[in-house]
Amino acid sequence: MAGAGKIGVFDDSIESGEARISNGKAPLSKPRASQLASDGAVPLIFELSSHGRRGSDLAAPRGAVERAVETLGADLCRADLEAFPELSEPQVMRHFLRLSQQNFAVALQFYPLGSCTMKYNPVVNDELAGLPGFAQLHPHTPDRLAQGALGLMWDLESMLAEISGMDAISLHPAAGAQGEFAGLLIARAFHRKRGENRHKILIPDTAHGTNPASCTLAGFEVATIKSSKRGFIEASEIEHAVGPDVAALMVTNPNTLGIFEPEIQKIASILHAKGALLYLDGANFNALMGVAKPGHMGADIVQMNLHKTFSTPHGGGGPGAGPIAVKRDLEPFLPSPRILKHGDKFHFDYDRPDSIGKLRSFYANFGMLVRAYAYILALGGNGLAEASRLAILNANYTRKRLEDHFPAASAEPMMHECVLTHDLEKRAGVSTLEIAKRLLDFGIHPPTIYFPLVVPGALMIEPTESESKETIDDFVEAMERIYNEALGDPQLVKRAPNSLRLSRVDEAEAARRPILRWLAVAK
Amino acid sequence: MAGAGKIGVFDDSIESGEARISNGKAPLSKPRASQLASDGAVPLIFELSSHGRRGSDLAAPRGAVERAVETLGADLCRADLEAFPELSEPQVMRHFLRLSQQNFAVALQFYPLGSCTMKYNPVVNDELAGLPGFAQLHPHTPDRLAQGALGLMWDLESMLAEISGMDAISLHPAAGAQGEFAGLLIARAFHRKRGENRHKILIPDTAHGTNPASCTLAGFEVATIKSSKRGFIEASEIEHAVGPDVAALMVTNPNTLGIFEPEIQKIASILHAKGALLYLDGANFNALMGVAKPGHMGADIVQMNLHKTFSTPHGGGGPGAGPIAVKRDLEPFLPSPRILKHGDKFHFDYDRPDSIGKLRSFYANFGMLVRAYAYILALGGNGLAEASRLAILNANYTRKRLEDHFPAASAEPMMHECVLTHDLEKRAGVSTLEIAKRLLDFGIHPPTIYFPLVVPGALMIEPTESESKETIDDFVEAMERIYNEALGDPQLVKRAPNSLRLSRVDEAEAARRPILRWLAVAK
Amino acid sequence: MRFFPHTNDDISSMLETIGVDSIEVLSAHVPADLRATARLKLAPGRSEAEVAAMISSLAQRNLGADGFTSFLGGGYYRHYVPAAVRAIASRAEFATSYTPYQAEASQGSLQAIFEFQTLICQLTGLDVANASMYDGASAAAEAVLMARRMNSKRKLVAVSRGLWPDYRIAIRTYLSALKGVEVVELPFDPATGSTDLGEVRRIADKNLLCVAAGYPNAFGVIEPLSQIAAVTREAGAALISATAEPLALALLKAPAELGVDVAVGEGQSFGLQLQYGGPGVGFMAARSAYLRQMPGRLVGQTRDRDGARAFCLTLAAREQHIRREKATSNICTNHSLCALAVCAYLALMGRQGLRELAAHNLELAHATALALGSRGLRRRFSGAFFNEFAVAVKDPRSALAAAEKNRILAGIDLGRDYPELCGSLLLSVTELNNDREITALCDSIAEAA
Amino acid sequence: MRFFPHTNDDISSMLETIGVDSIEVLSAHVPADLRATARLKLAPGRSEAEVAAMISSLAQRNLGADGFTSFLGGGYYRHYVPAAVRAIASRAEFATSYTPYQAEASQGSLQAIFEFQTLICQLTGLDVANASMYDGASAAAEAVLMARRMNSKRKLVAVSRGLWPDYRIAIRTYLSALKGVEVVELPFDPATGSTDLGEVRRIADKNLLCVAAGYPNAFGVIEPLSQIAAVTREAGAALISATAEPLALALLKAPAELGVDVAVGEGQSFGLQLQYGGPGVGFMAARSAYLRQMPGRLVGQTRDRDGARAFCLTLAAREQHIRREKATSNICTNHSLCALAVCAYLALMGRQGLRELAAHNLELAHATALALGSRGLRRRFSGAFFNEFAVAVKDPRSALAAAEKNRILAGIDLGRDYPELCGSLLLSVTELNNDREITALCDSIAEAA
Ligand SMILES: Cc1ncc(COP(=O)(O)O)c(C=O)c1O
Ligand SMILES: Cc1ncc(COP(=O)(O)O)c(C=O)c1O
Repeated sequence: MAGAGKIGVFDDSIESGEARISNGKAPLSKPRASQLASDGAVPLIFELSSHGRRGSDLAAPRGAVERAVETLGADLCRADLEAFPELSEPQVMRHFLRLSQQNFAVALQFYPLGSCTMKYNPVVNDELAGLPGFAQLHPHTPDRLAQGALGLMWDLESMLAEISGMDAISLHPAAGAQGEFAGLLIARAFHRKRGENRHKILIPDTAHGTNPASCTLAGFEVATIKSSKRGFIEASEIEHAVGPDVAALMVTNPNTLGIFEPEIQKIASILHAKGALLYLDGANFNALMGVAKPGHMGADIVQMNLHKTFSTPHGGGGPGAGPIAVKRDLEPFLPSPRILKHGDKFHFDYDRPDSIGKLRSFYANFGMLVRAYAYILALGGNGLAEASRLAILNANYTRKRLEDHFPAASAEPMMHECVLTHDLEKRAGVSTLEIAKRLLDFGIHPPTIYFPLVVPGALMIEPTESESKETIDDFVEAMERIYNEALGDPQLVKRAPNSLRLSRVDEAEAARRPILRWLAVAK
Repeated sequence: MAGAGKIGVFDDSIESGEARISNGKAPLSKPRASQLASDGAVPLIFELSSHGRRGSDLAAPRGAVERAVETLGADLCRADLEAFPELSEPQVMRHFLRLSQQNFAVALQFYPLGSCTMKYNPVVNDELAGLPGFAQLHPHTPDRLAQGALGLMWDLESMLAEISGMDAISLHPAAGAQGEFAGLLIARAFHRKRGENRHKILIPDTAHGTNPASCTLAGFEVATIKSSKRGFIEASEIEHAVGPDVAALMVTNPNTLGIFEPEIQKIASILHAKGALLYLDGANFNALMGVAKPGHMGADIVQMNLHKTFSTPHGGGGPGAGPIAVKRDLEPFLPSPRILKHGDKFHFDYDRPDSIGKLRSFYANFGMLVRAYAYILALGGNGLAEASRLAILNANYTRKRLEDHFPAASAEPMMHECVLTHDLEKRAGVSTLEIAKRLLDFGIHPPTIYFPLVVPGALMIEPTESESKETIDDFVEAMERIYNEALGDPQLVKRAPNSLRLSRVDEAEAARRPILRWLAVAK
Repeated sequence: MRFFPHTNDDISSMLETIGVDSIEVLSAHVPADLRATARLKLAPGRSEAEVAAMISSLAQRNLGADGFTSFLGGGYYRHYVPAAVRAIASRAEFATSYTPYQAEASQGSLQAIFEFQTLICQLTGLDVANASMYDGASAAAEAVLMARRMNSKRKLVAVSRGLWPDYRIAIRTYLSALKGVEVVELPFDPATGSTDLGEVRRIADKNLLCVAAGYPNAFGVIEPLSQIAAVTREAGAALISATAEPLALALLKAPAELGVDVAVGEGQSFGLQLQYGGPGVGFMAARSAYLRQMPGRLVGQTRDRDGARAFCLTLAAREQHIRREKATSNICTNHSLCALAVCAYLALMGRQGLRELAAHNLELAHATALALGSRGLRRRFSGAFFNEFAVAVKDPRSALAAAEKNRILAGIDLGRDYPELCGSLLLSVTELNNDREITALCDSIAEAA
Repeated sequence: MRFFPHTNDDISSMLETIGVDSIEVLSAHVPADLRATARLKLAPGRSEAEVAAMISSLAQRNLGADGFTSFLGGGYYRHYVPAAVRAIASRAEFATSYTPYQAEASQGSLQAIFEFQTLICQLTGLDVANASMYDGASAAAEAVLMARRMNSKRKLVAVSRGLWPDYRIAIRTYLSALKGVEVVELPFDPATGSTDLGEVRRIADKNLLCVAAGYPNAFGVIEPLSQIAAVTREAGAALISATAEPLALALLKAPAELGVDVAVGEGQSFGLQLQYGGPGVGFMAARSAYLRQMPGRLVGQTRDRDGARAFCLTLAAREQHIRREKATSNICTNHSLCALAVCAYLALMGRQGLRELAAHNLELAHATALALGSRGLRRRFSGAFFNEFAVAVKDPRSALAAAEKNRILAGIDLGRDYPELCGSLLLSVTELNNDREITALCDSIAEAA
């Protein structure tokens, strides 16, 4: 129940055993784990546990546990699942439903988290992924009996190839970062195959953290390329930086400033001329559909984040899917297996001698693929292009409306997101973090902050095409109001959030004295 | 998002066009329909509407509307669906999801609404009712092709017969009140068939409002029976009241005070001896399973509310289902059709010359029947009896724990619910309604209040078996705290709720100047 | 048992607090003979997996819309239900709350119903709509009762024979106990399929309480309501329209425009699954004069103490829990969640979408009628129709059987409920049917005929 | 398009504000040749009904668990998923949020993950668990990388051949780019099916970084981890256990008890559908010494400014968005929602239920092994097993084909991945199998063999 405030609530200070005074009202006499607290505080499942409760009834014959222990022998067996939760089903449901209401989410709130493409997730896609023919399909099912799933994936690969302008796709990677890793291993294998030992990857200073981290994992050294003052990479810089030790340039386009790399084609030519590859991080694909294809830009390798552009829900942090797309000459190195079509039949092909191998079990995060496929079918070619057009419109409108208070970090045109900055730190000692927290009071999830690193106090705003003009107008008004508050009443901003169940969470304390699991308190 | 308070929120005073000052913070400059308000205020779909938006794409060929109008002729057709909402799908989802968080519900809150049996509703039952074989089954499907559905209903009828101790069941009525109506028409038809014209129904003063209302609808006069001071009907009273004009006594057992009618069998004998029937309102069946069967009490007619005892979700007010159970000699009068079994095949039998007819389309609220059936299968005979046992335990525990502050309305034993009263009106001028509103601040849905009418300031509490001891203890503590608040700080109670998005809603104003629909405001 | 949170320790300590030894003591006052015979002879409890398996196997013994091509209508209509409607209606906050007595804690349900009431007013053109009835048939019966409360001296209720059989029976059943009211059936014009206007005129006098007719009616025919209204208005009687396929209202003139006083109907078409006939949802709208005689709940807009817009149940003085035997109706639990689903469906379809969907239905149905015509099978009635119509066939049974062999449910044999219409099939064609199915249908029937 | 809220008026007025004539102008700086060739040659958009029909028909072209009886395991296990788990994991608030960077607005996800971390610690007996990995195989690979960070001078990674092929390949792939690390495979004892202890001893020296073994392993055999641990401890190497069927941990000794340093595995068994292999969820737990080398996210408990308990992401200094090329891992998006589903599943199963379920699985699997034995089909290995085991058959292909004719998927031909094990089938038996199915399975295989 939203809107529940702090008056008359049950106290939630179970763990400390100390009664806490909430808003001047007397706390309960004996603090305990309550599933009622009107302010939304939720005890841990362990605190709700009581010995002998159960949330499941099983058809297991009586005495099965004792017999099992006898079968295996006591020295293989544990005595108990000590301190494991014991709740009834109604309590479990209430627990998680109450917890759910403690989240902001794009289905309910504006969530312009830059670089994350928090667009609308059609619920029908979840339903379709849950069809028994998919949900109950075992990964070891013979290909013959999984033609629908194989066909769907084959079709999705073709669509992604068309969208990206690339030649071959593997749906294998579990997320964008795993796609990057796969892509970099492919680059490595490619050069190796040609007898070259290139150990360096060029990465612009605006890159997402996963890019350098993936390079390390793939055994490369990272050489950072400084973006120009205008916010993009200059071909001259690359010309200069590419040597025979450079395996690839890894670039996000549009980059994390929201800027389309204007010299990308020239850069690709330079790289190719020097035997290096162009890796394009496709996490920002939401700007590109119907606008420009990475394949045409000269990209050799692209990973695509289906949980961004292709609308699979973000799940509080995942799961996603990060298909990898390559040009023809890199195809042999794709993860194994690949899906092949013979006549109208599909099968997995494991005969891939040059493949980099596998990064995970089985083929792919199939459940997410069904959703992305449904999304592409629903929008079609025209709809995908329209999505990018409207995403670009929304970002540019936001940028324009906010320019007086929060100017863009670069004067360049921006695409589907805009990176803004501000002078409030200087003028009022109010930080970007505090602005972000204050946005929560307006019911808005903050943008990505302090990223890209090259922009001081960055606010990276990606409204996506799913949001209405009205919502953006509201957001603009909130931002303007915060700007004025920061000047007039900075404490209001600095102590934000003021209206959620929790006040500012002490992250420093969490790191200083890590408590990473619940532990039973001696009673 | 729960816990959102009132600071920094968007203003919601759209309709008045006037900016409202919320908690001392400046409102937005131009109030408008915002889907962001952090306090949970939600504009109407009509206010979110904008011309040309759509939330559905249809395969309808272009120009279909114009052609349809031409086909039918303009004078049969309307020009438009003026002022009908125009929203995109993301907006519709956000609208209803945000609205949902404005509700208390038993899945999330303690909801001891007396007489309503707000027990846990297993989600699996909703899933099962949604299976394509049920959800997409058309009511005109030939019996031959609907054997699963017919078999399920036949089985459910047998189970309800066993549970109630009655001989024959019809699942036809849509809710308890329609079941009452059906039952009374059956009583009427029964007497008619025997050539008797009995036009009176005896109803105790504790009866639920639907009882007398159903009597009127069924053409009967209501004669009210006064309950004894102890809170039940005395056989002597009935002896006295039953004349040749009395068709039946309509009694709820346990009655609405939670008291098992101790003389019910004697009363049944008296009625039967005088040619009258015993109608038992089975809305309180949650007390009876494994404890006593209405059929054995002498009941001739019983309606059972599947949305109470048998756990079909209440849906914010419905739908429910109100099967009607009768003794053998009343069977011919049941609604038509009935389900018959021949060999292992089921069919609808329409050859029911004495039937009272139909009260609704088709046979029954089948979707609810699937849920009730799943519930009965899950609990089994032992589980149903345990449900009643624990419901009785919870109610008696609640009564006992509260007795010092909120004494029971009667000294008699109570079953699955307890009716309490209090002296706060007298001692502090605090009403039952105000206590109820204050409970909301504790995250608790109030009990039924001011019912039964015979108890001044009644609080009718039905915890159901789904609630834990801990939850009841929390409830007790909240009630005690409110009691003390009422004496110490009565304004705190009288101005409640203090912590929800809305303060006390002005119901008098709603009735004085009814606004029952949205109307477009001239722009 | 997984639904019960009580541990043995909980039970002991609770019993101790109460001061009894066992739970049985708490019901020991129930007569011993009743207790002794109360054991439930039902199978023991089952795991969720077992229950799911049992019920799934029953579901598989029916024919969902999947297995067969269907042209069944007759009061319940096959339409695509967007997933968003299900997602919304299955929100636990909506599904597991009850009647919103406590307004402050029920704004979600209340506002949705306020929106539903508005949508029904918009579709019908009438002034006020209630929060829902059980279904179309009981709503029709309640409408007649309401008309009677408005005009209790009149005795004659005229029900068009072109109303669905279930609606006519429900009206008769609801009225069966009321003294002095007579229900007569208005015949339909055998050529057009609409209510016989001459007959309406014939019975229209000071004794006429109301006329109830379908819009479209049970044969899919669009009744010329304005002509009936002219007669009822003249006679001072009420005109009640009943609509089982409210999608038609997206294209057809609103009942109010045609002179209807009370419009009722079934909302199932708007986002509710077929579910073998229930739960659907009844709607009822009326001119404002009827407001205080309306059955059922009404949600009104008001303010909280601080002036914020709020919604609450209102005008409860009409209802059973206040008025008891003098209430306008006995309805208590209604079909709120279904009304909420309808609201979500209509919000998604929207102003343009709903009209396009209606037009698409009409176009498909008319194409079907044409295709049957070209195979020599003629429409039974000449009246204008929306997405449902009757076709004359020699032997309906063998036509149905032939179609069933091709896995087609070709329609309803009208002769079952209308002996005078034996030799007619009632077909409903919706957006769930495509050209291929329509051709297959026509071929199957034509072959058999 | 139904997902786009923009009206034409909105677009015009937004363009006017921006000061451009058309949306195209906003991307006009993109090189013209790229724009000219960017058109997407895909079919036009479709209604929801069309998409649903297309995808449903693809789903029907697979074999869900419904149609067939299945004994497939091999890393992914068939278990009943309670409806409550689905209902919880599909809550829009959980499903449509992202990584909980803003703690105040993400307490729901954060607390659930904190509970998940605790449950994984309880199951494994280890001190600290992370917020999730992609899956079991990548978690195993990351565990080896973590072991290396702890002890970067050692070069030899020993992977039991009794680990699932995908796990072994993933480890090799993850390590393929790292200089100076050698991966060797530890053979299994052909009699018991568990890792060859002699071989472990043989390679155990100062160069040994870690040993990774399955628990149970890819043949269903319960590895004698404590014996391996004795060797690794002595050698100063780490022992990594990998568990693809974590249900076994409800009965078996916790890895930590046996001396395991890092326990990883696949959580799919705990409430996630099979989904043709993903998404599942990887888990990773370790001794506290590993804390600062853990990959992935960690949720910690803290307080808000007013002292109320709160949760937040913590120790982010390990992660890519802070440490970039020096991060412990490149993982960003993980499998949070799956971890939440696991948490809900385990909360429902509970302390007793999970053990009973495990015992039931074991009992069924052992009964199957016995029944096969009584038909002359012997287990391939003698090692103790939980719910999966290998059986020796003459011709696995014809055994599988015979079973398939009876609509049974009898298992996995081990010879495909282990040439040395040709003539063996791997069978997994769970609570979704019943006695009747087991008999049918045994009959089918015995007949063919
Ligand atoms: C630009 C960019 N690259 C890569 C990634 C990594 O993708 P994932 O989180 O799916 O691993 C992200 C998103 O997090 C991103 O924004
Ligand atoms: C005692 C009693 N009788 C009858 C009813 C009427 O049942 P329904 O609301 O299903 O029409 C109720 C509940 O509302 C009730 O509590």
